[in-house]
Amino acid sequence: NPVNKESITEKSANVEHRKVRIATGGTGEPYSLLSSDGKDWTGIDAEMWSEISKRTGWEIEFKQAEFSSLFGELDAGRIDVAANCFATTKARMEKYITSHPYYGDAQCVIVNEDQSDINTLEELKGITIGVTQGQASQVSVEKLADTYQWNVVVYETSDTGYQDLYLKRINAMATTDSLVHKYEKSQNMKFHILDNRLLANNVAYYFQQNDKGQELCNEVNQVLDEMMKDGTTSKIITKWMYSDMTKMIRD
Amino acid sequence: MIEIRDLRKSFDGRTDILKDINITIKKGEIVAILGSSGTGKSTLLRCLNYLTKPTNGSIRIGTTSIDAKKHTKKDIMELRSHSAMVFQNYNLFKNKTAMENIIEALICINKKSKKDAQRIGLQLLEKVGMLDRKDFYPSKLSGGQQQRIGIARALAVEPEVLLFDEPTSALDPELVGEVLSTIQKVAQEGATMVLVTHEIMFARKIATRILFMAEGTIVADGTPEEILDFPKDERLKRFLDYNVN
Amino acid sequence: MIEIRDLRKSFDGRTDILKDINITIKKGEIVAILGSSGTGKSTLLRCLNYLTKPTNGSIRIGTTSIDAKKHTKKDIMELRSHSAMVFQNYNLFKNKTAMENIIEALICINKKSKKDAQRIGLQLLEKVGMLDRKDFYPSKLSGGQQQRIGIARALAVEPEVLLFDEPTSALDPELVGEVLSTIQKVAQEGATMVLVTHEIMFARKIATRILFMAEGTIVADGTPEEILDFPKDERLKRFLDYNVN
Amino acid sequence: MFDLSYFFGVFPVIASKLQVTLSLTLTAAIFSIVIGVIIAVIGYYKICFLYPITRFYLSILRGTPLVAQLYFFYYGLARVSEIVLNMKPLTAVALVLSLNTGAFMSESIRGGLLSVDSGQKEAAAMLGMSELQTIKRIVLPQAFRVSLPSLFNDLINLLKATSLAFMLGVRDIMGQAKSEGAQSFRYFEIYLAVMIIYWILVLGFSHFHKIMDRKCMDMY
Amino acid sequence: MFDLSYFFGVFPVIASKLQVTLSLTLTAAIFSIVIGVIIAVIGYYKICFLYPITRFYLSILRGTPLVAQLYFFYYGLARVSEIVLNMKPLTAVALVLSLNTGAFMSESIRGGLLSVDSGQKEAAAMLGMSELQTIKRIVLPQAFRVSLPSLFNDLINLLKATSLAFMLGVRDIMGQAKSEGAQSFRYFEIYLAVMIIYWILVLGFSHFHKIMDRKCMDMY
Ligand SMILES: Nc1ncnc2c1ncn2[C@@H]1O[C@H](COP(=O)(O)OP(=O)(O)OP(=O)(O)O)[C@@H](O)[C@H]1O
Ligand SMILES: Nc1ncnc2c1ncn2[C@@H]1O[C@H](COP(=O)(O)OP(=O)(O)OP(=O)(O)O)[C@@H](O)[C@H]1O
Ligand SMILES: [Mg+2]
Ligand SMILES: [Mg+2]
Repeated sequence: NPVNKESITEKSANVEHRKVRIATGGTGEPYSLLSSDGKDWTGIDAEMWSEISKRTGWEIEFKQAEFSSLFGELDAGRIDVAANCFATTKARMEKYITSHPYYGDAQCVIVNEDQSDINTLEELKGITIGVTQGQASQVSVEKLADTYQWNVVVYETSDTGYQDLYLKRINAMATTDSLVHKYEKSQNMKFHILDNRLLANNVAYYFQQNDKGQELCNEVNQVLDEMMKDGTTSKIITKWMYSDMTKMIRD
Repeated sequence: MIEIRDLRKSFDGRTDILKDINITIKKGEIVAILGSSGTGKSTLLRCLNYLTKPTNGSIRIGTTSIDAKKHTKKDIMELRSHSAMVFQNYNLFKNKTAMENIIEALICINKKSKKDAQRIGLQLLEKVGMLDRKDFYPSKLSGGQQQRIGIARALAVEPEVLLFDEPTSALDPELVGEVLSTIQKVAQEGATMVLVTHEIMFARKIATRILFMAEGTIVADGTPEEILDFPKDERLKRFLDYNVN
Repeated sequence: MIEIRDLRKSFDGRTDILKDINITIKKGEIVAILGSSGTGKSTLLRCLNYLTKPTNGSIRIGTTSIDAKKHTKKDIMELRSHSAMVFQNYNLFKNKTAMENIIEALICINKKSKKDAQRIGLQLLEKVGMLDRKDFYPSKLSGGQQQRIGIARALAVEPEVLLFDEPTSALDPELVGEVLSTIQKVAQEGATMVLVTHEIMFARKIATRILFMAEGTIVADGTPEEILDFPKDERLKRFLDYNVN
Repeated sequence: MFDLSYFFGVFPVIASKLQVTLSLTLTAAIFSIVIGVIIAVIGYYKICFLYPITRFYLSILRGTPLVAQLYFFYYGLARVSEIVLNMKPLTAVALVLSLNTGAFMSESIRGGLLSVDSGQKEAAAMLGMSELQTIKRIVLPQAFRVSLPSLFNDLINLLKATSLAFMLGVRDIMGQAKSEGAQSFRYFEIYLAVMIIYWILVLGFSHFHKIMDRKCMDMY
Repeated sequence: MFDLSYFFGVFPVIASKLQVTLSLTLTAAIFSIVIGVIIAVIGYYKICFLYPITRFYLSILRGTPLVAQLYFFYYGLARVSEIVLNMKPLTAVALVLSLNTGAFMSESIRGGLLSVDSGQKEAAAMLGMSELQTIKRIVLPQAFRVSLPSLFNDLINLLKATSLAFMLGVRDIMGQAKSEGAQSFRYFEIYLAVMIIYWILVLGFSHFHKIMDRKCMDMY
């Protein structure tokens, strides 16, 4: 059930009053979705933060921003946390403080249905493969591009990549399982997912690179560790991703 | 050469600027149109080549006849091919030099080579005393200089009919004399001419026939002597009385 | 009233259009400037209110004196406040009707109320015989009508000095007569006037003094009789010979 | 392929953000026309020390992408200015859009100013009118007619640019469409809805344009 | 906060896509000025049956968002047309940008055409010049001077619009910037780099503009 602005406020009214401001892209389940009036928040991050708020008594204030602005908001200090199931990369971790990972996102490679006999990356040598900017798979694919002589096309949004794959303008697309499932369902298309997986990436929250950020991060880490230990995180992730991806967290 | 039948023009649909004009002009005639300001002289001249579209009536120049009620674009183009005009306010092409203004039509309509056109251009510039200003843009010419380029531009295409709207308004007597002789020379070569002017002396010297207009109609028509020396119409008499001489 | 000292003007920095002009004009004088086309008459007139900036020399009108080499924008504004001008090509405001053209300065400079301004506007429209065209835009007026609005616009501000650049070029004799009497009436009220014209008869009737220009200098200066009846300068003689009369 | 029922479902959802788009457009349009006129006049007369400043302003505002401008304004300036820090996103977008569109409009207007012949300016000067009076009463009204088509170009670009608000989390028509698209991937239906809505808006503008055009034409 | 070394590292990475942006801009600019002139002339003379067609074209191309146009063209038409299906993304972007910018330019040019006084057109007609000759030899050259500022507005908008190519997976300057930003989240450094690159490009355009301006001015 969705997190609702009013309900959170009500709950926290009688507890220690502390407000945590979160920005999220909010553009899609399973990760994070904001309703069109901006009042309801659903998806993994919504449930994670609903749980964190329950355990800490913090008041949660969420707002939407586009990808680039999200981090601008953080830089400007208008928000405290950036939450959108963001993968952790070296470059990102240099600029921001990241929480402990709450799950590991595995990426997959898909091809058109009529090529369902393909199952390894070896078989895709020398082809054109698409990825979406900002997704963890972009890094993985660009790293592997030399090995497999891939021609990598980076898309601004996933949709145009899927469209091009469907129209056979490209041969494969690196993406995530949940996205493929969702796309297939909504568009009545069928893709074939290779058995061979790309690497997993940890997923975490981002905080400002300063003392305040560090302090909040430490507190959040404590709660995350708790949630991980008692299986709450695992339950939330499994609900949305159809498999327990907390197991895929890498060191 | 020119035949105007039942010509009527109204801009606003209510008041007629031109009313039932009927004129026949023979080849080689030099017709001067006199009349006070705002009586429709320019409008009449502009109707002759359909720059102003008449409300009613028909116009024939040479072999082309055209009716206000039914005509095609091609008819208008053909009508215009018989004549050339000098505008009251010159209307030079601002993006062309004096020389280019004159040879524009030669190159673009008469398909003359640039060299031929320029040869003719130079002759005309010489005739109107503007050789030294040949590469000036209109904005850098004096009023009289612009008017002379306007005259040269019309002469360049050697049309059967020449329409002049106050061709000497910005010219001093010396130049008026020169324009006069140029026009007379062209007339001797057989061109027909219609001139609007308010310089009565100029009209007397140049015209073989004078029309006097008042309030959109032609109230007097005759030789210069008939019109200027023995005027019959009251309005014409008053008009001539005011003559500064 | 007007004093011009060592005035020189060159557009391109090489050839001088005006050369060392020195004139003094007394209050109430009506000075006509004659000369053939392109000799710099308009340029001289335009220099008088700095629409064309002289290259050299100084100009005084009334109490304002101004030097080509050093002056401020304010000086120019002040100089212009003494005079009004009628342009050779009218230069009416295209986005204003005849009436609005006339009262523009009254409202915007003289800070008259709209009602007062319109009262004056109507008087002037009457004077130039244009009452029935008061709400026409310039593009819908005939050449002579535009010229009359130009004259009315200049008269409206009742300046000390009036500059006319061929004010009658588009007018028929009847109207020339009326403009003449209007100008004489204004002169009697004490205004000083400088007129450029190529109508010698008009100059003779109106002027108290005539200047003859040739090639950028003033080659003759005197009363109408001295200049027109007993010309001494060779160029002046030739100029007058060509007079159509 | 094309899901009609989805289309009819999503249309009102997207259209519900009309108000955001329209109010942003109109607010910014008013400010930018004012900015545009002022800068154009300064550029026309090359007013001494103001001129280089406006040239610089123009070169930056026209020369850099709108996204980057908004980013630097809203997130960069926020670090040094309390006012920006506490500014509503809608205000920030309206402000940046006004400054940006103003720069474009100033050039459109300058083009029109060039079209007024110098004879009329001389006539105004000879009557003793100041440059400001001349421009206001004589030049601008005539320039306006010539600038009108370009100004409507700018207005349409502004209308489209309001989608920038989504960057700061304010959902306009386009932002709503993007959110819906990210959710359902039904971009054909969504873009069609968006196209129809914008198209109707622009038709409205064009109608307004035509009326103004006709008014201007009367004079000529 | 601002990481200088990252900035200097990312600058050449982004600038490396200059060629994509520039070639797209120049190709589309040439086509769109041609389209613009043709449509403007048709609109000016209201040529019988062509006029309503161009008006419809204008209303669609100016009235709907560029993204949607490109999407429908490249993904919608691809399902029915082999040609579109096999079209290179760069070609598709160039085509849609040309059609779109052409629509805007046509209005900018139409404004300029309005500024040429009818007296000159009458003079041309009286000499027997056809409407096409008149427009080509007399009206357009003069209109051009007045349209120039607006046309450069359109050109700058085109330059920025080339970033649309990223939608189809072609990385121009902006696409490269976005994709770098998504990796590092260092948007300040990245946007600054982008701003500088665009700014230099626009300065180049402006210089070209100034030269043309001066040439046109000589006449007046
Ligand atoms: N486009 C127009 N719309 C309305 N009225 C017009 C238009 N053009 C001219 N007129 C009117 O038609 C009348 C005749 O104008 P025209 O230019 O033919 O006069 P004209 O005899 O040439 O006068 P002038 O000697 O002053 O040049 C004028 O009263 C003028 O106001
Ligand atoms: N802006 C300019 N640039 C260059 N030369 C110019 C410019 N304006 C005028 N001239 C030249 O200056 C000379 C004088 O022009 P002016 O207009 O003063 O002549 P004018 O005596 O009034 O002639 P007209 O009787 O024909 O009106 C002309 O030869 C003209 O070519
Ligand atoms: Mg006339
Ligand atoms: Mg003159």
